[in-house]
Amino acid sequence: MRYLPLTPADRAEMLATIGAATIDDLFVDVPQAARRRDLFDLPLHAGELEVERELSALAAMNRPAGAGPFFCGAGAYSHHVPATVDHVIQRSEFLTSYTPYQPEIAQGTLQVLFEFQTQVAALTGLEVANASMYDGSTACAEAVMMAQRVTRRKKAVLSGGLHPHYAATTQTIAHAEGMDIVRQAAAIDAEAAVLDAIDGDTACVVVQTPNVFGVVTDVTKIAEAAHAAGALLIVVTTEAVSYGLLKSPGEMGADIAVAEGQSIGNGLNFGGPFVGLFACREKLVRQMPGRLCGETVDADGRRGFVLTLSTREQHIRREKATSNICTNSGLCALAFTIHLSLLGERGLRELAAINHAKARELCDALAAVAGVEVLTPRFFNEFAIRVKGKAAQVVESLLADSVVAGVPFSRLDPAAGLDDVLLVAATETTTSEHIKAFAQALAGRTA
Amino acid sequence: MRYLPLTPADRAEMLATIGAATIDDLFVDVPQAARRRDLFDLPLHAGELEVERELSALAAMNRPAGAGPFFCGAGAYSHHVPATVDHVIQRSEFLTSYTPYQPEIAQGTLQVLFEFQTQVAALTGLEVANASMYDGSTACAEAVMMAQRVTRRKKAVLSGGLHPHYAATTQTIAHAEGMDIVRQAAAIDAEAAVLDAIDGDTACVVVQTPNVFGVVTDVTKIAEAAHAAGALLIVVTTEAVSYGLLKSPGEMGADIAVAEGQSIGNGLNFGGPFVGLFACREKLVRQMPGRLCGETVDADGRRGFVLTLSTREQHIRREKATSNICTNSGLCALAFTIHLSLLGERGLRELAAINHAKARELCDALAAVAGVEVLTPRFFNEFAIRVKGKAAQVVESLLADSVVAGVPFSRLDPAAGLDDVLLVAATETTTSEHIKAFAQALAGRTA
Amino acid sequence: QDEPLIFELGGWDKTGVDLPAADQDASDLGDLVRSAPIGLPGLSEPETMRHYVRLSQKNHAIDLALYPLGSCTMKHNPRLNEKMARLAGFADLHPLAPQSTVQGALALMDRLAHWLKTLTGMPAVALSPKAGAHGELCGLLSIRAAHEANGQGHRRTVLVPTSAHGTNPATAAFVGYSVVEIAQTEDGRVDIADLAAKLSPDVAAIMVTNPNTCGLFEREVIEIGRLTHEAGAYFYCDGANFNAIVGRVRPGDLGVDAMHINLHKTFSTPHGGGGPGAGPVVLSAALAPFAPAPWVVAGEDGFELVEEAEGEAAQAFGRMSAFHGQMGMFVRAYAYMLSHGADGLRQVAEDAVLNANYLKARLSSVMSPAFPEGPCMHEALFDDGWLDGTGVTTLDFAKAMIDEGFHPMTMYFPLVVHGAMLIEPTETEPKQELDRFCEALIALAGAAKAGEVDRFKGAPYLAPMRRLDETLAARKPRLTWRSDDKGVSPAPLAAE
Amino acid sequence: QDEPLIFELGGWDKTGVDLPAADQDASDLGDLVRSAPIGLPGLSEPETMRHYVRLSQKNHAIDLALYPLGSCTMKHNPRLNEKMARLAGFADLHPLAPQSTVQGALALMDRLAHWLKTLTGMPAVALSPKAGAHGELCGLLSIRAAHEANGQGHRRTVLVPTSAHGTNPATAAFVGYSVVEIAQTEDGRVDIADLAAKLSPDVAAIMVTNPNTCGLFEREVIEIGRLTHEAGAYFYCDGANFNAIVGRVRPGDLGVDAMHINLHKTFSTPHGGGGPGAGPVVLSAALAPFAPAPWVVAGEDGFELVEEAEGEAAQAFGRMSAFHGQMGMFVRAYAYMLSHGADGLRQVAEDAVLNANYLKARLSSVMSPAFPEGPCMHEALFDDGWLDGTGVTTLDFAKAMIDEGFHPMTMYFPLVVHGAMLIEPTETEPKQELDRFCEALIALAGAAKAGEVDRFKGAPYLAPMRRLDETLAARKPRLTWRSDDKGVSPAPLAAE
Repeated sequence: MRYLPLTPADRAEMLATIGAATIDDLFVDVPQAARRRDLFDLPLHAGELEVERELSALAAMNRPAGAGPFFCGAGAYSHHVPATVDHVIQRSEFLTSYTPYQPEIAQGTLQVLFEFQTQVAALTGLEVANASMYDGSTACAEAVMMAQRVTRRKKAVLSGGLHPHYAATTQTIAHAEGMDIVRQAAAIDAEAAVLDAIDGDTACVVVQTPNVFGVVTDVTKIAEAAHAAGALLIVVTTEAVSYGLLKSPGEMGADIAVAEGQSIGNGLNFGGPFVGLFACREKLVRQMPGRLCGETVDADGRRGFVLTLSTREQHIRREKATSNICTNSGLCALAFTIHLSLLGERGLRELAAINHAKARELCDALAAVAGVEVLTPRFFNEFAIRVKGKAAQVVESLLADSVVAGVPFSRLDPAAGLDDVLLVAATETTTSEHIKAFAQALAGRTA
Repeated sequence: MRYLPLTPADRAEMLATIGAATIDDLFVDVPQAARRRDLFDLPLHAGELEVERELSALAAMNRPAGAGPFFCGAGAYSHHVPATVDHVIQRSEFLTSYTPYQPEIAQGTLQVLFEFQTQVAALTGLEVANASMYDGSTACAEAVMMAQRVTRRKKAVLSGGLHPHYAATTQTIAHAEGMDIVRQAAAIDAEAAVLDAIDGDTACVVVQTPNVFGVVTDVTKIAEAAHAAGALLIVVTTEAVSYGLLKSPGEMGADIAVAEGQSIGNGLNFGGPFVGLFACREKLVRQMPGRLCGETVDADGRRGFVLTLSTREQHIRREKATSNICTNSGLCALAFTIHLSLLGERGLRELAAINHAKARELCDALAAVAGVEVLTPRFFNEFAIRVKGKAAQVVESLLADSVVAGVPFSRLDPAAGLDDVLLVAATETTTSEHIKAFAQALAGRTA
Repeated sequence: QDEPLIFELGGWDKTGVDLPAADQDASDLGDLVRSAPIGLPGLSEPETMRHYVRLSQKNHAIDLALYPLGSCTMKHNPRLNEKMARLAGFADLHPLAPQSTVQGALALMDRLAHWLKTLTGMPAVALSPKAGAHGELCGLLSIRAAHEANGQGHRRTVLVPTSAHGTNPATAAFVGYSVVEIAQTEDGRVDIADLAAKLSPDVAAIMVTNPNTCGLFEREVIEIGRLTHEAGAYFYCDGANFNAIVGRVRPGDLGVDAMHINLHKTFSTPHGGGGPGAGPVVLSAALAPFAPAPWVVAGEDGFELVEEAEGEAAQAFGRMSAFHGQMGMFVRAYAYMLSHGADGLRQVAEDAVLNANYLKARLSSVMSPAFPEGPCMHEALFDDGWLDGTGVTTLDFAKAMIDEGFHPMTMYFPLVVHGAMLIEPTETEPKQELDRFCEALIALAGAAKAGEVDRFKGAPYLAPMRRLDETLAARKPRLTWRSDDKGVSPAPLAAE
Repeated sequence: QDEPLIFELGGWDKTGVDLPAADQDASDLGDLVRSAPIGLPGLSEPETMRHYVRLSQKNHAIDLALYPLGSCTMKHNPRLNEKMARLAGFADLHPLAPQSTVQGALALMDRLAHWLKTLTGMPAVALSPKAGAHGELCGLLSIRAAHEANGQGHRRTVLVPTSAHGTNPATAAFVGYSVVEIAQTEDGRVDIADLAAKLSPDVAAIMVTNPNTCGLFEREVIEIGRLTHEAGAYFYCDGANFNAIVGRVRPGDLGVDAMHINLHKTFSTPHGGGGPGAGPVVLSAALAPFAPAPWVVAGEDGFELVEEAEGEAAQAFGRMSAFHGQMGMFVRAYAYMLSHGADGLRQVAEDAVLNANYLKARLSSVMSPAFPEGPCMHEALFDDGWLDGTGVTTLDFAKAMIDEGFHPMTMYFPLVVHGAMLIEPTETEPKQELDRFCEALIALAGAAKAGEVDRFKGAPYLAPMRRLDETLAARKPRLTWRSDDKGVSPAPLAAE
């Protein structure tokens, strides 16, 4: 087997050194009843060519986002990632290294994490950021639990504009920890309702901008209300490219900002791996979940980086840890950081402007289709439309025209009663031809 | 522009340091008449996404060998290359380094070349090998010219079994140097005719095995005849995998062996880049063309490797060099060496056995088709068949069945009068389904 | 050589991408638009490449030498798997694309699930957890949901051996359970008597790692399961060490109710400097109804991804994350499984255990094994008894290993062994590399015993950096670059 | 750390691939089958990966730091180009596949040809040459074919300046021409008077590099062309330095008849430790009919690859190699061209020249420029006059640069300048890197002048190896590993 270097001669020699007669002697502690003598009922080993053929055949049964007009967003976005990013993350030294527990031989990973933290802090307008979470949704859940630790209160108010899967994830995980989750009803302009729910028991309010319907909101007033009640404001963003155009959460008064970072540096990957961004005010840092990289010096006084504040973490603190996270999204964070280093401020702003412009072009085209109503007043690169009939059926029927029209809101929240709402997104990968094809197909169906 | 790091501010500052007012001041030596002030009539710069789209569209207009039943060989073979090979050759340190002129910081490349030379010598059964040539055909031409230097004779006899493009390349290049090239007529079993052409003026005879029709020949007798006449025997191989099964050129008395190394580690690439193998008897080494890597020690006595015997080469020897070669196929040689390190003796023998077995399976299937005559008596993984009508038309018509049937001999040598001869090859990538599809399609056409 | 941070390279006005110009006038976003500069430097592509390639060379990696981190299973990461995960049909798939356009992806998830269930002998698997700890969370949430459904919601305690991974108690606490430790026997296993004593009606679950973190197989595992079930609790198994038994032992045959599988350990998806991982959880029949959404079901017209718990499946406890799990890791793990097959995976366990026992045998001449009697499984555990009186600590010894070109083993874990050194070679190490490692360690041990203390206290000398001051980092945390660090400040973008 | 050779790793019976078993009984090959062992070691995949990754780290590379080899144009190699060249539609195409199945490949060749012709102002291009020297051969063969067709077959001399690349005289000799050198003026250019004197009726061609290898533009190039044509000879231009003028100057406007273009220099296809390159040759109207087969023509039904010279094209002089050229390099170069566009390519030349002049200006304070007057083009040439009396040679100085983390410049070339040091930064170097380089060189120069001879004579100290004994290597060449090298001998394969 090509991955196993030991030869039969090696094995014999090693058993002799150990003083064992057969390999079975090394498994003596396994109860007899549990020893499987036969091979499992699975295929035998296969060569690289055969494996490649099987997986290529499976891959060929899927339609990639880049194959044609494609308008799905709702928390995952089809962006172009420069070839440099994927090249660098595949370098052995990044790909096949572990969590940097030995900083003297892990400065590559550590310095990248320090750059990542700084970039995330800059994007969110907050002082500190951690070294990544699994994804945006779990980062959201962690933020809510962090608010409980900070405020010692149990109630969390989730806006109806929060991505339903984020709300469900938060509910699942934070509820487990004993929190009281108030999830507001889904609505295009849900943010107004949040104010009414804030009271003296509230640990945090969670608001998303752009929200799941694409609405961009100035959350300054919500921040003020939360702070007045002694609660924290958590701002969620599912499209990190929007940071290039919109006011940052920090600027609007957020205490914690979490986001899905996939859009920068990472592919769609059918939903994972992604990379969660997590930033907060500096005074809250010791209640943060996840890994942190900090600056220090070595024995010669040279600047270097280490994992730090690990007394918050499970491997030191065990049941008193701020989170149970161990493995995170290091390589995805690296991809994020490389892509953002390439973009820089100028590139990110340009990219955001293009995304916004494409979405406006798409909006104009769809608004012109009879029977379509644009629901989102102010958007970045995604908005909601009302279609005739069920959005899910519209999406299915447009596949015949090779158009993947977007995400029916009912798929995210079947109980919301918004079956005629379709979420559509555009990015820099959207062409005018794609937009025309969509509008035509939709008009054809409506007609 | 993403590849150009200088900012306008950098440029201004640098011009000031230089003492130039504008960039044009640095181009003052260009005659006025030749200064182009306007941009050339070509598109302006494009982003990565746009370039990727244009090239992907071009690529999509081609049918890759791996897309279905495919039987072309004739000097280029569709083999499976392990993913490890392509991963390693893309490492910055190999990909973006130059010819190893500074051995202290090029031991990676140099040790690989030393391994490559040793592998090539082992495969060909000769004592020394160089660090690669452009491809098999130019290696063949270089070998013929080397024979002239060694023997101080001008006549080279090229067997009619030599790949016509190799013969043409040799004729073009060696004729330029004033050699007298005797190219024998193409024939399935052409090797016998070679003996008659050897005389006291002969510098070398060039024989290919397996030859262009796939015939495997024991060239021992030709070697004896050549040596008796004071000539050298050059043995050409276009399918390097055959070394895993067949007697080596050295074993059969060759003085120089050249081969196309593409089959090991390298893709088809529409014909280039490929990698030429070149080996010879040790006593001839100082007349060898191309780069050589040799073992030595450093100032601390540690073993290391350097380019050596460079007094043969153009950058030292100028018009008296053994060859004009400078750039060669370093990265392709690296790919060859990695793939062969993975294969090892065991893997290469297995791979060769599979290739041979697939070709026998193909042969049996085609021989059973009415109207098909198998012409090649003893073959490795490729053989010639006679079809009804023109082979070129057969190939065209079978495309409708998604079968790429092979290479019509007329494409290689239109004047040979072998228009009904089709060369077909099988490799480990050929499946029984491919073979059945071919036989059925051929039978369907013949019927 | 020091590598500057990107923030120190002066690229406040640069970019390494070329994008078409966008019309910005038609936007109605008004004052929702950011005004202040973000403070992000940009680099041209050549500068970016060089910066990160230079940084990479400061890392140790599996591809460079042995990386024997106990409990981490740092094995070879095949590049075939990387290539497969990058096929557009997997890498460029949107998680919410219409299901008819992602049938190959759903089929792959179904096949992966089949392999995981077969290898573990368990009837169900939840694929969505994104890492081991996330899988533990999923497992405990399933257990809690089952208890609640069965009127046992009052059970609030989880028993955890003292040798457990930190994630075990952390996860249990996260789910709101109180954690009670189980004692360990002299021979490094769960103390059955203590377990039996603590298995009260308040216990929701036990969390046991098997093979355990001492590298030993829990001989009494079947009894542990029996006692647990008898007490009405569930048996959660931490699957971090599944590599030792894959293909030879099925956790389902040991009485396990839930176990996460670190695809980034046993099934070789690369650890990437800290992730991403993937932690699917296999579940017993008792727990199977309490898996989280979403899951894949095979229907007549192909596969369906069930994203909302409805009808029969309404016992699902919720959702672990926004989408369906770490598809990129699934592809890699499945490619790894197909490559090995039933025969290769069994060989994996055998060679992993053989390699560990070989190291244990060779190193026992100079170091003190924590549990000298009997074989270890896939990792060999030493204590620091052999360093007594040398003035050299486990940490010092580990840092000196860096100078020999190796990554240190896991140190000071498990906590039950003083100055623990936990060495896991994995099955992808050749004997030559193990010998080279043993010889280096034997020589180092000799140096320690010969009193060459400086060689250890000052180590590493030959790494990209000398020993780093972790205390300083924690005392006054500097977690982001600030413009006053080096007197550099971001300038606003110049007009183009 | 020393890395063993694969032959020393003991893998005589191993393999790192898994292949299905093949039936060997039915073969009729008899004694054509190899009997003796080949002597090839095999390694498992993890061992292979580690061996070559370790080796790679012993290399300097563009991606690590400046690589200022004069006349080599070591610029950034964009990874987009690597990605494009690996599209199955290019990488997995057989050169003899039916032409209807490779129309995209032929279209790409046609578009590449269009760009090359437009950028050079020449009407024709032969794409098949595989490297610069192969392109020179192609160019001279075209010239010879043209002379023969015009009854000028008696012309047997080629004029080459003393500063030429070694490939120029080597190629001319290869084609059977005798080489006569042209003198150089004090200011580093072709001596027109000497050229005029030597332009006899026996001269077939001149071979001039422009910008020349002193980094200078041949001011009198138009006169050189005029004189050459007047004498009935052709003007071959070595295009190695095209990077200095691309987008600003067309060789066709300078009177050039043939010029090879190193795609691996100007158009950034990676040099790969020694190749592969690609050396298409542009041709003037006079030489266009004498291009080698094959070539692409656009027809009504798509593109046709003409592989045999027939009919009108029968003046083609033959074939340069088995197939159609370096397609893999064509894809990369075309991607590079599209990325830059007309504007970017012009900027390439400007920034390349700016960077070189900046280095020249900064380094002139401590080193002696060979031609101090006027600007240089894309490379700056120094002689070793400034080292007089220091006891440090050009070679010593170069080796000391290695200790500073840089690759040395080209040394002792061109031959016309004593102890030459030819520095070519390329346009992809940022100013910061140039400054770092200048500061290192200025400090080194100071050390040399301060008499710190050991620092140079013993250099490099910090590289993976100390200075290597090239004389020993050449005196008793050891070109392959032999089993007696280390007392290791290949064993025959064991039965499985």
